[in-house]
Amino acid sequence: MASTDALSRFASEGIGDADLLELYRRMVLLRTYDERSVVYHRQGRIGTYAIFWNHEAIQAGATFALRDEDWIFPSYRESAIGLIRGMPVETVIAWWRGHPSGWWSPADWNVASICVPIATHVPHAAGLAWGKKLRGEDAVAMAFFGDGATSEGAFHEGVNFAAVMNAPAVFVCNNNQWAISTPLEAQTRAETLADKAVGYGIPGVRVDGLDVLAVFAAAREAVERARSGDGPTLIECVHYRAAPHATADDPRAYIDQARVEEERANECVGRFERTLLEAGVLTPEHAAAVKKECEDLMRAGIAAAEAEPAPDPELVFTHAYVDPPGNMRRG
Amino acid sequence: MASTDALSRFASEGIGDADLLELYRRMVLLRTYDERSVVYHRQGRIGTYAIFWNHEAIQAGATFALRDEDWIFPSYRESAIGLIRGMPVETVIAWWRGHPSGWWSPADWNVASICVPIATHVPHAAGLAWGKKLRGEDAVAMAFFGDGATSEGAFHEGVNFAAVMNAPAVFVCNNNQWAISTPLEAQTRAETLADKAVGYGIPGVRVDGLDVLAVFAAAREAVERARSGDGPTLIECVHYRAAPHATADDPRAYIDQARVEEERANECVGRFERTLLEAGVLTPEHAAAVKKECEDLMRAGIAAAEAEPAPDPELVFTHAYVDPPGNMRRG
Amino acid sequence: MAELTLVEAVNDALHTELARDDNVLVMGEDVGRAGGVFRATAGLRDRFGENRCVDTPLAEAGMLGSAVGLCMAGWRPVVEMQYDAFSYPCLDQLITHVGRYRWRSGGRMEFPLTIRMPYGGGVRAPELHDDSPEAYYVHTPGIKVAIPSTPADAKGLLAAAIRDPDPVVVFEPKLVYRTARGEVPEGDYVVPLGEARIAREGSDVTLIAYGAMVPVCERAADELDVSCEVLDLRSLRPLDEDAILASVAKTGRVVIVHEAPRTAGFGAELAALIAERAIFDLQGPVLRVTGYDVPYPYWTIEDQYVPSVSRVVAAVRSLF
Amino acid sequence: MAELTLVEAVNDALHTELARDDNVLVMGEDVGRAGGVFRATAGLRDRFGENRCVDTPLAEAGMLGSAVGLCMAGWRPVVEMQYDAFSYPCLDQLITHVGRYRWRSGGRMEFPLTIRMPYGGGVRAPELHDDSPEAYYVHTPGIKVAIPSTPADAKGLLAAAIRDPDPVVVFEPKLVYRTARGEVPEGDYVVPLGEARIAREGSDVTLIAYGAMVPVCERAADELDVSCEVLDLRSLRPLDEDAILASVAKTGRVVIVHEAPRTAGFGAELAALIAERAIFDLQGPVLRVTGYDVPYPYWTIEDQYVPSVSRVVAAVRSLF
Ligand SMILES: Cc1ncc(C[n+]2csc(CCOP(=O)(O)OP(=O)(O)O)c2C)c(N)n1
Ligand SMILES: Cc1ncc(C[n+]2csc(CCOP(=O)(O)OP(=O)(O)O)c2C)c(N)n1
Ligand SMILES: [Mg+2]
Ligand SMILES: [Mg+2]
Repeated sequence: MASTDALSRFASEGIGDADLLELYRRMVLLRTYDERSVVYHRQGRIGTYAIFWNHEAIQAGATFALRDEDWIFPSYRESAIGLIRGMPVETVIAWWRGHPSGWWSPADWNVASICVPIATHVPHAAGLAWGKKLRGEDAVAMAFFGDGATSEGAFHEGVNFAAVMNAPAVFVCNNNQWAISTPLEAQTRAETLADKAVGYGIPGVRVDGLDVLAVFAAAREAVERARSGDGPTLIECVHYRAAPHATADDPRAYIDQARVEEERANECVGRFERTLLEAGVLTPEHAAAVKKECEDLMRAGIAAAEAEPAPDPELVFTHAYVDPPGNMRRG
Repeated sequence: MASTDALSRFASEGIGDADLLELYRRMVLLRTYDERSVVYHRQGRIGTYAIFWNHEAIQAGATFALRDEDWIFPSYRESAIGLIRGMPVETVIAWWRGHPSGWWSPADWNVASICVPIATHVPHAAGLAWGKKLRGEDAVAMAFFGDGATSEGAFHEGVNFAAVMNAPAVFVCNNNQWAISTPLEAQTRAETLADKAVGYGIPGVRVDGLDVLAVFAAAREAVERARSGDGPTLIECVHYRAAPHATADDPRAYIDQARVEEERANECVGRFERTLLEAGVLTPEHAAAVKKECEDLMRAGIAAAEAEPAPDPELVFTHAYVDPPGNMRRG
Repeated sequence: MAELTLVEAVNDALHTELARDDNVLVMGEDVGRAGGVFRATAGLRDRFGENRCVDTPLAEAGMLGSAVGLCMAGWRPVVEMQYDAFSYPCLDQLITHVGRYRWRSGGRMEFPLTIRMPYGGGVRAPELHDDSPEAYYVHTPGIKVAIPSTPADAKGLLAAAIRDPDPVVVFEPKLVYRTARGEVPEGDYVVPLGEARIAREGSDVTLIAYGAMVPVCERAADELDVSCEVLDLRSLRPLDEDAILASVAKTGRVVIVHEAPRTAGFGAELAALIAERAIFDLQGPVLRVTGYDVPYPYWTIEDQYVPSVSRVVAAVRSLF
Repeated sequence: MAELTLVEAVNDALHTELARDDNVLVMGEDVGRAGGVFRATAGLRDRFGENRCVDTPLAEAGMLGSAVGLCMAGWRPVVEMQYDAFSYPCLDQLITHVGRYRWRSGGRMEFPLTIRMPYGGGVRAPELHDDSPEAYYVHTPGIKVAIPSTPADAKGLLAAAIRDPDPVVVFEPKLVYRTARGEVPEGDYVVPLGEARIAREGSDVTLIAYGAMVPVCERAADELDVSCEVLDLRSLRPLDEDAILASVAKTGRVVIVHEAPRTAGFGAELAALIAERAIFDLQGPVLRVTGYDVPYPYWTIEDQYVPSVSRVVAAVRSLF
């Protein structure tokens, strides 16, 4: 299979086994986070949760091309992407529990806040990238958003800004072909979403969103382009949403379950695992150890999140302003 | 020169001399409107005015492909485009005089209101076209906007809507390469604005905006495509702004006047006139008669506009609601 | 009469109005195939076809902007914004076009479009699923605004909005979408815009509210020993000023309650109306119990933000 | 001290603040090459370079959204919206992000951005060049709002806004951009946010206004035989409640004046404040003289819409 060739190619480029195992660990970490979260939701331990099952190759693959000084701009679909930077599991769980301890400072992790309103963080990534460049700082901004997000004006204005400012930004479109219940063909008439790059005069590439190495390769090229001053890239990661939009959603009303089953059979973590096992990079023992480690992290994480004291009601007011107006508390 | 060949080609397609002379008349009418308006402004007889000098080939050429049941969505740059449909000169002049008699009903002329906020009329055209199609009515919507407008989210959302709905819409971009003082290269990184069509999965074409027959040919093809159910087209009409943005603007601060002089030397009305004279379609006498007719129209128009009685202050309230809330007049 | 929840009543109104008038068309994100994330549009696509209940691209300004064009083509679009805070991208179209286009046409074209959206907090959701944006809408000329608090009004006000010749925005209190149940007239049923409802008669103090704050005021009234009149505005524009002034004339004391941030919220308009037209009826200050001028908080502490029965009770007590 | 027009004072403030702090950056449509359509940014590009005074693409949401990102990169962006009504496309970014991002960061990131725009009517312009959108902005949590009426305050409030650690929106009264002239301190000059200015002392009635309505109130005061106190708010959030309450306590009569539509305009908030905190000081109704709840009219009759001296005079007379 293609991926084993890919492995040797990467090896020749200095991406060694250690890197591949780290990439594998990150995928397993995200997968574990997601699967456990669905359980926690069912148990009433977190609120409504946006499932990212089978999106791990995109999230882990694209960010694997980044350095720590680079910035990540996630949507709700990438809520746990901070884990890749070492953000504590309990922080992300707390966010989904609506607990203040779930709100981090973007500056602490170079990971922007989880963006809930679709596509509105795209101009933030453009501005951050442009602003870093103006300062002569070497940092790239990578924004994640969905196929539906490409219909929003904010996507258009943000990508155009980055292109015009020649900002070091990478725009990663998670094309899972559904926006809740709206299929891609009701979202755009374009052949591909990568096509949209043409209108901004930037490169657009299309990769298999379930092939973590393909995503990584595309991201690495885009990040290098950005870093070397050649501006933004749009990367379309194509796959198919194989889970509900969120815990509140029942896709049986609109998605053909047979197709979903196919997709699940070819899910991205198992696929990468098989490649690594086949190539002898990963052993079953190591795989088991990684999974155990991630499960332990989750167990510790939910415990820590649940151990958080009830939030101080005063927090309603604390962070609104540096220098609050006198009447802020009047209600 | 190419245009004479164009004439014979058109002739073979049934676009006869009468049509060409009507097209010429429309260009002269628009040109006369514009040149007189600048004078009227200097004389304090109208307010600030958005000059469209040398945009006549785009406006007359594109709309020449329309039937009366088709709709036109102008920006302020196409303020006088209704004249082509027989709208009285005094109506348009009154608009620039801030007089209520300048506000027409879009339904009377199938010409939407002059759109002042950039690009926000693009979704209106998409909706009108889509709505007509849903009713099984045969009407095309043609929207005009500038190069700067393509940076707005409203442009993006509107064109995407039209494309997804397969609406019979034609989007005419007047690329005069300036948005007030902002040059095209500060607006987009795209090779061409026609490229933006790719991202919407619709055809994009690029024509010389000073060649009225080229604009007409492109518009005719786009209108036929729309009418036959094949959806929208984006037409980029390329030229160069050879006049101030508006009467209030002094472009010497930012535009190279030498370039402007070149452009003025090659202005579109004279160019078409020469072609028609050369081809023997137009005689100097006829040309003079057309100009005289248009000047008379303008003279009558400004007179009629100035003869309008001062508006009834009651008009502050009259048209806000069909069924006004009781407190509307309280202030 | 059927007993329905508030969201079922909304769905009933849409079925009734689409059946009644072929020009009515529902559009929005996920309104078709899924029947709406709250099921408010359930069954419409199957019954009326994909052209009368349209899943649009994910673009709120595009939705409202194309609805303006649909009006020009003779349609009466009913546009769903999926949540309160996700309506903000459409404010530009609302302010620059929806509220002005009839004026622009010299009064000769109508724009009978309806915008409807779930609004308000208390639902334990991630941020931006809890906003109360009514002030942005009601401050905009050319727009009418209605907010039901009961299933019957949810049906009747939405029907009135859809039949109204002017643009109307209907805010539906999502907190009580499924918990507010009540008798709803079947078939044609309209509650005229601009008529407040006396949810409870009283003589000592007037509680003015709308949407999900009406039941809060009713519960406060239960707890209080003074006689509370609870006024459910139902419509913010047109506003039933007579009902407000009559109640204030009777009680001389007023507490206004809404979820939205306090500064320049609609409660300010109500207090201003009373300060201008009923000043000599007042026996005490005009009080407001509202959301605070801060971002809507983390949901574990949202109950500190949303006006509670106890805050309303305390405000009333402070008047005696 | 130099005698400057209001727009020259704005330009002076920008020159001063860009020179003072390398992190300050001006961006907007036509602010660079052209120096702004009102010349408010004239000379900045030549003096500070194209990276400190940036001509952006024509996209207001993109401008404000990238300004949020610029803050994350350590900049203090000053974003010009070319006109009041052309700021509406940025409301989504304002409400969902600018007002909330510091909260979202647990208070650990600052968003010290400034939005400035010319606002208001009376300038004989085509539609949408005349709006007074302050209520949309001041209703939004996390945002501060300032509105100068004199050249000195135009400089001092803009400087305060740029130095403020929170997002501030400054509305500049374009009607008096070139007609309001006055002494403006040279160099560093800050007028703190939240301090109203008593434009004229008086004892019988308080006229509360801001921006271009302050001179209207002053002219009304000239015409009136009663002693008018004219309060120029200068800042809507933070609001100088003490100054308002002190003046009302002194006069017992209030007329509030603004150009924006009446319903849920900022005048409603002022009236509500007084009705809540100063009810027993009042000797008459709290009156508002405002724009009407209709689209801003054709400019030939705009003087019927914008509050006039005679409307203010009539309102005051009605209180005696
Ligand atoms: C501005 C805005 N409008 C609507 C929503 C409601 N909403 C949440 S997720 C979603 C679909 C997003 O689809 P897509 O962009 O493809 O991302 P995906 O969920 O598939 O990852 C919608 C409409 C929102 N969050 N923000
Ligand atoms: C939303 C909005 N923002 C800003 C403006 C102010 N403005 C008027 S014309 C103009 C430039 C438009 O350039 P372009 O789209 O190229 O059209 P052109 O004027 O060249 O025909 C601007 C920024 C506006 N009218 N609307
Ligand atoms: Mg998707
Ligand atoms: Mg242009």
